[in-house]
Amino acid sequence: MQATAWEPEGVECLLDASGGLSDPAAVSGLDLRDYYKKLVAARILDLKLGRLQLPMWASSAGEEAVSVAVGSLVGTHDWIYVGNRDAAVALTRGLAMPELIRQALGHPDAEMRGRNLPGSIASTELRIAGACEPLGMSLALAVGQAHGQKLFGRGRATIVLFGEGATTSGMFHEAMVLALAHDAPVVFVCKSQLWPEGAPAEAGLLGDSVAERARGLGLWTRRCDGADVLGVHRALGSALHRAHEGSGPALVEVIVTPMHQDPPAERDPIERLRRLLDARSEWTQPFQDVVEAELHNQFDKALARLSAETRGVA
Amino acid sequence: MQATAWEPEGVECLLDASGGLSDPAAVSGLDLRDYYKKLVAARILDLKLGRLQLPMWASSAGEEAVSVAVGSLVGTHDWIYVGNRDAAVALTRGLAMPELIRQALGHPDAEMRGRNLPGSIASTELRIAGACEPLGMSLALAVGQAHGQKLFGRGRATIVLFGEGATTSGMFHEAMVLALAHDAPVVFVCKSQLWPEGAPAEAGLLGDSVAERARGLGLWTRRCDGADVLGVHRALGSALHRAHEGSGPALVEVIVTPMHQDPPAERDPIERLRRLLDARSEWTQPFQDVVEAELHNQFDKALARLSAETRGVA
Amino acid sequence: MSVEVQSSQPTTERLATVIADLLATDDRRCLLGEDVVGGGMLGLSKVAANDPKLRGRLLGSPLTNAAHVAHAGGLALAGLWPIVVLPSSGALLEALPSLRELARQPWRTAGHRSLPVLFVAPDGPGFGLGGDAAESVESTLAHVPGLELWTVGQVEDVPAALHAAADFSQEAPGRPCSPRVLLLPRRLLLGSGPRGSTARPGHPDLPATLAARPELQRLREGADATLFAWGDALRAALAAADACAAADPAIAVTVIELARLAPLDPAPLIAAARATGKLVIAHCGPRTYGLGAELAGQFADQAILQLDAPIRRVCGESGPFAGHEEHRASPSAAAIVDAIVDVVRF
Amino acid sequence: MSVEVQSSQPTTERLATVIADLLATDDRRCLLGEDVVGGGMLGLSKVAANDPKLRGRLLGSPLTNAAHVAHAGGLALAGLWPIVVLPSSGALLEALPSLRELARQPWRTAGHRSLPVLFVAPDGPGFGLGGDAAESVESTLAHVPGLELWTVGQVEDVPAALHAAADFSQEAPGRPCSPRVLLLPRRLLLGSGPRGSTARPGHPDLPATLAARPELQRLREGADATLFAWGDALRAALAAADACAAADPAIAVTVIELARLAPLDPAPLIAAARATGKLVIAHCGPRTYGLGAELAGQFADQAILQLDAPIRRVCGESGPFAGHEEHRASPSAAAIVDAIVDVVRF
Ligand SMILES: Cc1ncc(C[n+]2csc(CCOP(=O)(O)OP(=O)(O)O)c2C)c(N)n1
Ligand SMILES: Cc1ncc(C[n+]2csc(CCOP(=O)(O)OP(=O)(O)O)c2C)c(N)n1
Ligand SMILES: [Mg+2]
Ligand SMILES: [Mg+2]
Repeated sequence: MQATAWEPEGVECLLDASGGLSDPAAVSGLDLRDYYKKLVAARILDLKLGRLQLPMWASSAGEEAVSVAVGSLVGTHDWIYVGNRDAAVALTRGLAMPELIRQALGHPDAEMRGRNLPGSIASTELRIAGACEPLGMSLALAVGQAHGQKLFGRGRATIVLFGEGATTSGMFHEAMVLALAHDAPVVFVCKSQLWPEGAPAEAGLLGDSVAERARGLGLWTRRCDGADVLGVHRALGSALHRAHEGSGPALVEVIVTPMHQDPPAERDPIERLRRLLDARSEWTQPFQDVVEAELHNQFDKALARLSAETRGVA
Repeated sequence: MQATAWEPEGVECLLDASGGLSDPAAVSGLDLRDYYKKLVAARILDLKLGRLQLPMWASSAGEEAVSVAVGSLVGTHDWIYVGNRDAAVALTRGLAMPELIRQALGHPDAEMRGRNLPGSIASTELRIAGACEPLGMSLALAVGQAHGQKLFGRGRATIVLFGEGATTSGMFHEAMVLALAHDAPVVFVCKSQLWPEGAPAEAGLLGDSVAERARGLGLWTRRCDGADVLGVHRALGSALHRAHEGSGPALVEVIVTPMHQDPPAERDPIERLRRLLDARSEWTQPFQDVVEAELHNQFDKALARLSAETRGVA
Repeated sequence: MSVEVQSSQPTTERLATVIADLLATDDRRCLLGEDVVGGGMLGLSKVAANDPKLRGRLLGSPLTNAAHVAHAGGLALAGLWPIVVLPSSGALLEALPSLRELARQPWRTAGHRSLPVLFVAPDGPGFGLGGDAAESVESTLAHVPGLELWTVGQVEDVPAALHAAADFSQEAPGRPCSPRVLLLPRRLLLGSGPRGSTARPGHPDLPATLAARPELQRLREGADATLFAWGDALRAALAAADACAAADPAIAVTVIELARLAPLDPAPLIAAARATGKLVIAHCGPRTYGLGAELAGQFADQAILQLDAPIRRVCGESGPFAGHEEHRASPSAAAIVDAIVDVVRF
Repeated sequence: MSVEVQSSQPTTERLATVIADLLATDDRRCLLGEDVVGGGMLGLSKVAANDPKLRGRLLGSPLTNAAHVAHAGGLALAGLWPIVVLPSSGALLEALPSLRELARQPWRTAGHRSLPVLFVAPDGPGFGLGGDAAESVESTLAHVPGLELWTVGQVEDVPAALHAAADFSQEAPGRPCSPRVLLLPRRLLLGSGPRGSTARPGHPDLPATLAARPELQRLREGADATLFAWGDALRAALAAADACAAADPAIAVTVIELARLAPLDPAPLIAAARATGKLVIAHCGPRTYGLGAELAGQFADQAILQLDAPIRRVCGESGPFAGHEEHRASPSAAAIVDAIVDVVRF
């Protein structure tokens, strides 16, 4: 298959464009059908939330490899600092749908009483911290959280999600510096949005890749392709493993392709894994329909109950 | 000659430890005896200022290669943003000694009415801007100044001096980002202080060299040894030349060796050039004595006159 | 065929015209901000972006926390008159160290360096997003030594306020400019004003220079009480004054709009306070440590002999607020009426 | 052989003992700051650095503009009680966005997350350096929603103030802590206090908990006038009150020290104001938009019936100041005396 302008550079490939797996041993412990279900759930959640016409809403379709890897890989005592397009992290980690919807709607009865930033889903029990207003602020909070975890000696870690736009901020630089100085068990996960025609300078992409810049500071880094769901899972798994082990901070850069830009089908992370499952005869259309319907039902029921409650109150 | 722990790594050498010149053509236009005089003047100025017992005073002995290169190389319309140990820049650029002393003393009759930060010498006419309180702030101002110069299309440039401690600040990162985004004719000059036993993490040295980190962002960079006065002159000259030509920003890192740490003699930038002159029979002790005496006299006279005036007023 | 049916135009469109005109009338001016080249987050550079002669002075910047403000200051030091359009007044708090540095430069250099730079930012409640985007930041910015802080309270005045704030023609050797902030209440940005009244040079509606924009305006005259207000609270203040005038018995209220919040010139405020001795101050944001306290403090010192009622401050509640609670960030007209009645009947 | 000749000890040494004791008494505490491992810029971690049991909780940091404050907040979110020693209160303005974020977290998370973190910073004039190092930042910090802001005005109280501010034992599920700032006037840091009065646990001089440090203290009693002051201005205020008491005829002045500036509890201040109706407020930093304005505003509203003189605010001049001008940043005792005489004779 010929590489298109959509293919990111400098990434290692585990699951290729046609669904071929270069190193099957790398995913030996992973139930791929189950993982696929989570990815589909993430996509449908995005679709359903998008239909709510929320203020400042932005679709995360195309970023599922990140949300699902984060939601699946973190340990119970790890913290995740999310942004505004990471609702699927909470879903994957197990946040109940009614609460997820309440938060998305900014409902006063939600856990955070509607005080989250638009699009940001948090949970104290699941150790998911919501987004902050100043650019890059959650990176520095996450470093402190991770440093604290290390001081308690618990072998726990903190993950923080952000976009390439934050990497021109001073906070990004200072957060990396502090993580290095204190050898904090923090994993920086940068979702770099790339356009085929190249991002404008203002978007925050300067010099070489974010991963390469972070490596220049002394960080352990990986750069991967967001369409390669298994590659993302592997890279994030390694970074988290290092952090849990006390080997210090890491940065994982994932090149994400927004689905609303109509990229070729193989840039869709879900489609790639589908091709692999299909080749192994583990995918059928009815399977797909059931997985999708399940999420649709869950969402619709929760929303209906919430509307009924709200009407009841009013 | 055997390299000691004091020798910085990753630098190109023009004037070696024994005063040997690897590429004489590189300094063909330079009057080395005159340049030596400026270096000695800078050292004596530091000595004299040190005797005034000023608050927050810090010696710049060992950093003369930077001050003299900056003061000699900038064009009339270039701006220099200095720090707190760059008095010799003003001296080299031609600030009158009485005004220099007034500013050092924080005298209300000085051009800036004693409002400079301690140790910082400024001059509107000579286009020297004084230091700022927040870490790294003058870097961002300098980028704006340079960007403005470029918008007027004048082929002018701005130099900003700072230390390795500022490179962990967000301002440093953001200033480089802005300089790159606007292709501003700014030359960042970082004086990196190295101790033989290695700087503490807190001092701001992380990962590899500052120059290498800046290169990772896409900047043109040079790393040089502050003991190698001619190497510093060459690197800064190239950076300024590029900026004047419209080729964009640059960063020159200079590894400076504080003289108060009693390094070996060849780490003294002045001694190195003396060895070269001596080998060429262009240095004699009487020459040295005259150069030193000249600065001593200038300083003492100016100080005496200022004291007389102040007494006269009081 | 075209008839003049559209008598009103969105504020953001009116501002886009002002910005293009400002750039056209002085080529020292340049425009900074996120996506200015693409028209800007609020569309304020749309007109300029379509003008090939102006496009070169639209300077899009990467996202930074603080350096973009210092960068603009550096441009001003180099002789330009930058106008920086910020997405939110919260960005000025985020960049506070830079803003403080710029405002300090004329002092630090004993007047040798001038900083003709203007920062324009949406402020206070209005967009329904809560948090930073519902905060009125003037009480923090008023403490920045050397900063000139302006705001505007009437939707029809917004273009003129921008036009005046971008004027640095008073700059002269020995008379350095201070950096200037113009806060635009978000609700006014969502509003609209008369279409004709744009900022074309020579247009009679517009002040040619800053000097032409008064630091305060008397918007209503009345001998029974004096009401001071600014920014987003002015609308409620005027509604309250009008309700009082229409009440039976009528209460005649003088309404004073403060346009320049810092530096503050207390003398005309004190004179207005003395005239009635019945004083109400209304502003957005929390009352405690709000800027209204300074007015009350001035009056309690300089107008004490004329004071024959408590000085009432009617303000927003203490924040922050969630999006659905934004109304709590500003005083209501009803609360202002109550305060007026209170002090008049005292 | 050793006799107790040394009755006084530099404030910084006394604080170094308090810090070591704070670290020793609760191992959730850790100390952050530049060079804390080497004893710290002001020597405040000298005692702790020499204690092998405590050294591991001294966390030296690289120089950052803002992230160090957020980092400390993250440590607090993880369950620690960080104490951050800053070189200057200006560092809190430099890191304002971080401080605002920390102070907002308990609100943002609807009380689910707690931030038991203390920032300690030298404030106001005293070191003779001018600029940031002569500025009193409380008028800016008081606007940070959710922040607890404390200061101290008497040199002998400084160790107790630190001890109390570092106490977060009131933290409980559903009762989150807010981040706290303790401003230490630079002149007090240069002073000294009684050597015996250190912070050894169980020492009777020290409050065991924050609850034991009152938000305000009545330091002098008098029926003729009420004088409110805090921080560095307190010394001048007490000197002025004593001068008035010694004058002929004597003027008896109640002196109230404000220890907690935010959140502000106006009720006891209003009661003290009503008691005499002759009011003077003294603080460092500029008068315009200073925190004293809020007090005056409260009194002009709630104590109007008892007010029978103008409310006078005696403050510093408007800055910034060069090093040699630092005295202009604080009110003099003489100016306070004049104001007292003025209002009493009014
Ligand atoms: C200084 C500043 N400017 C603008 C914003 C508004 N803003 C918030 S997120 C964001 C986009 C940042 O891009 P990126 O980090 O890539 O985030 P993503 O694309 O994932 O949303 C912007 C412009 C801000 N928070 N701070
Ligand atoms: C956030 C912050 N912390 C501390 C300071 C005080 N400070 C000013 S310069 C400086 C040293 C910075 O090191 P470097 O940049 O290497 O400067 P140099 O060694 O050349 O003085 C420090 C600690 C400051 N200005 N800002
Ligand atoms: Mg992005
Ligand atoms: Mg240094």
